[in-house]
Amino acid sequence: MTMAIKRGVSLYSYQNETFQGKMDLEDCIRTSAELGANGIEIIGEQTFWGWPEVGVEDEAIENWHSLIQKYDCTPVSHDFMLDYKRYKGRMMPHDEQVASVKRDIDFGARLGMKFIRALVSIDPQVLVDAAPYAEEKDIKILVEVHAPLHFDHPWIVRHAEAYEKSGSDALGFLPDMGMFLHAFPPVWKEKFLRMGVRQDIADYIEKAYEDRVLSEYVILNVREMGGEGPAIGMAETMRHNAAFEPKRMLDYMPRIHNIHGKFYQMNEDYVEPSIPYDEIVSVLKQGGYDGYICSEYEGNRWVEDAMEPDSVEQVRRQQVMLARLLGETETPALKTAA
Amino acid sequence: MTMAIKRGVSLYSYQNETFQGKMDLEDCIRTSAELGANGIEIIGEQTFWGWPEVGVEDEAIENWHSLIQKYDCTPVSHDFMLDYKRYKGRMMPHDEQVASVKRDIDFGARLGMKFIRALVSIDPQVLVDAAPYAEEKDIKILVEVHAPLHFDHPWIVRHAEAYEKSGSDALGFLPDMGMFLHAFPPVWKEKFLRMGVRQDIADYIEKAYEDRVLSEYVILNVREMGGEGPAIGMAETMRHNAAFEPKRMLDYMPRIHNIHGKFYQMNEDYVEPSIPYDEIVSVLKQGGYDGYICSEYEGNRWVEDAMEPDSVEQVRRQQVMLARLLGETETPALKTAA
Amino acid sequence: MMDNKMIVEGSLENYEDGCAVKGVKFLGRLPYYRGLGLSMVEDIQVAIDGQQVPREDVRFQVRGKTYTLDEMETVYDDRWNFGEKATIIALKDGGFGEGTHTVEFGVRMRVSYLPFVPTTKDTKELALAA
Amino acid sequence: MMDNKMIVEGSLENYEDGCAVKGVKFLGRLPYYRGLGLSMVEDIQVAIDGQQVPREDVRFQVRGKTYTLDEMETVYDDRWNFGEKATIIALKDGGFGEGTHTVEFGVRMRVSYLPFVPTTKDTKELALAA
Ligand SMILES: [Mn+2]
Ligand SMILES: [Mn+2]
Repeated sequence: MTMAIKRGVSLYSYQNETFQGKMDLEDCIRTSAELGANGIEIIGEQTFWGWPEVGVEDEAIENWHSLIQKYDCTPVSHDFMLDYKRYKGRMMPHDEQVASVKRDIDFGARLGMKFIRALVSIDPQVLVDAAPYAEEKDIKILVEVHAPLHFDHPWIVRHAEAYEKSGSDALGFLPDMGMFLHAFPPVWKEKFLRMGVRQDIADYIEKAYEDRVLSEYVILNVREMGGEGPAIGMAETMRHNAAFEPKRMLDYMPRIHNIHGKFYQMNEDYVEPSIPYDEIVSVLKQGGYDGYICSEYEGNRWVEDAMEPDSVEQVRRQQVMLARLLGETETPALKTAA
Repeated sequence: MTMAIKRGVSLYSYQNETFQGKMDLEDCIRTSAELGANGIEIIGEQTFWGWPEVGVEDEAIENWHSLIQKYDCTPVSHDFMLDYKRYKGRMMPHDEQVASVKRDIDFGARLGMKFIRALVSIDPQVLVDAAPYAEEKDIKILVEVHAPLHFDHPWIVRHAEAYEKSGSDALGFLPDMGMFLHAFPPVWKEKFLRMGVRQDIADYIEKAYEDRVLSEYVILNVREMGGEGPAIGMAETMRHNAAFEPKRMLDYMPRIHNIHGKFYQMNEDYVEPSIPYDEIVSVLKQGGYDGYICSEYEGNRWVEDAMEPDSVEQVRRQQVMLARLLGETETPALKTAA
Repeated sequence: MMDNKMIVEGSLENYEDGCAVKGVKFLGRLPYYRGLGLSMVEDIQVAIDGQQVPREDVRFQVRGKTYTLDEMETVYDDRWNFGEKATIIALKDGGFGEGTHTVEFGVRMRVSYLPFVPTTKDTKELALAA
Repeated sequence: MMDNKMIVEGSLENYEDGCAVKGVKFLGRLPYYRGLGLSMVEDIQVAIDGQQVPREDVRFQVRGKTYTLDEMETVYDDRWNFGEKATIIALKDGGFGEGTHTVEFGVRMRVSYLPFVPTTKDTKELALAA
């Protein structure tokens, strides 16, 4: 069976380094390619200065294509934002939102992308109205299903119903694996401890998460334990994250075309302690998924107050894990010194 | 096909009248029986004074059985509470919780019930440990799946896993139809308006609910509209209610043995404007459900500040709707003047 | 729920010890769809004509038994039943005077399955039964 | 995120108009994983040695263009790019004096998809470049 599921990286994963100018676009693409992760996903407004308000020169686009070719990579997705709160105090009108999506379709096409990623809070009708244009440009618009939302949340069901009704194949989903958070991430707990949360409270929240206790109970109990400020904040993360089941992707598989391999930390044993990637990959295989899983490292914000994050090493570890789960024979490795 | 699904009433529905002594136990049973709703469910601590702290005399139990017989009814469920916060400042120990559940199993058995209903916040291990005793007494313990929880919530999944692992058939689920709240209940909106919520804010929340907008966005938008106090309270109802899908019951049907026909209002056209009972009944039929649907009127708390609730008329209307949806030929009616 | 049915109309009387007026009493019901063990009735707040009655001057009486609020905290063998009219006593030497009084009555309940500890209140103008 | 990388080390200088010191300036980055259109940068808060600089005395400068905070509210054709070092100017006739200063720098962003409007802050001790 040809290896259907392919590996990729969202350059979002290197944000700590690119933010500080420690890595440029070529470093990002080369590093990913060396790891055998040839699918390249970007946050358009991160990787290309000027987009969308100022615009992007052709020169920058040509540089992108030359790097893609040089490292034999494949453009996968332009993750766009659609700031419908651009105007203070009033919502961006519907038609203007649709026009904005069309500009991002054009930008995705200029970059050779297959997909553009819409954020989940977008009104489904905006995407339905932009779908014919996407079809013209041979691009699919994928709504990112991201915690606290999940495939059985009414908002996502509403999107799914709108897509079926539209009859367009240019509308789909991009699930973010952070939706399947099966344990309280250790890097989260450690940061909250550094922020002054009492050890017994932090231990209680971690255990309550493991026991799947409803967030509202945890918040009350933390208050009764004398928790304030960051302790309440730590408990409130449970309003925005939960251990939903990977197999719920199966009902939606025909419209799932890309996967965000969200992770907060990869330990030395190549395990993400809070997200069940073994279960995730087996569900994707079972569903016949044949797209990319793009690493999406988001641990930097949880450790940067205490240490300089090493995004490349974290991505390397996840790619080693993914290769193993996908049954690849070779172990991803960096050619040059990290 | 014999009519598998049967109609019943939780006497919880008459709480406005029984609280004020306007109806006694016989009135409740007779009214339900006249409507053809012969399944009788109770909140043990509502219907029987003394339970559990003081205890209940045999005489009260005999009166119950004589009324059940007199009106040809069937005891369905004793909904118990298990106050694990009985001791101020410390949690009731695990073994004591198990012992407490056993006492409620005995009470359910004394009343001839098939089921006892556990509240969803109970630790699943408590129920697993009580299951053998329940089997001895030929009683099933049913956890009520109640908004904001739903069949894909990790807490419910954890219960389901514990039941499968226990191998006991005495553990199951009792879904409350309030979980499938597909529109913002008009009686809720009217009460919040009476509490001083601005009309434009109340209209926005009702529309946002219809659009399935995530609660956190609605709460922010209401604040930005200048909403305070009751307006924030109205928006926060969306943290505890959502329009989950009735068909998600199908995966759990083998362990579903009773249904709470929760409703907030029945209009004159015999429709509950916020809960899709047509969809619900068709899913139950599809799943081969053959238990009771027990009316659970909870609208009194939403109208009692403005008018005296008429629980009997509300229950009558729901029973007419249920009979119609179940394909019964006769229309439920009260023999005596309401 | 049942907020406006907590205070029983027309139930305000002087509370006498022998023939000395030691306060007032009225009938009150628990605003909840079931009864509750007394250890979980965390507080009963009474104010007469806007004057908050100190916690130690409030008494709760059912079926011939009288409790202080602190005593109730560890009562595990009695309960305030569904719809049961308990006698709520507000002690004050000499009572609160004749005529009509504004009675504020609040109950805070520790309900295990609720992610908050609610206090429900009722306020009524009650004429002191002669 | 990027809280501790908002203020660029060693970037504090006097802000001069001709040869008169009119305040201080330093380089600041937007604490966000993408750039943001200027109309959505709701506030830039600067305090020097604990002294809050009034909103109307703060300037934002990128690629040769200088904006007041109020002007930014309706700028739809420019943005603060990802990792871009903007020049943040705090006006004060005569400046803030020599030596090392405590610089507090906060940015409030209106991010469409967030159910709150975050303010992220960084505080650093910066020596005034001679
Ligand atoms: Mn993502
Ligand atoms: Mn129920």
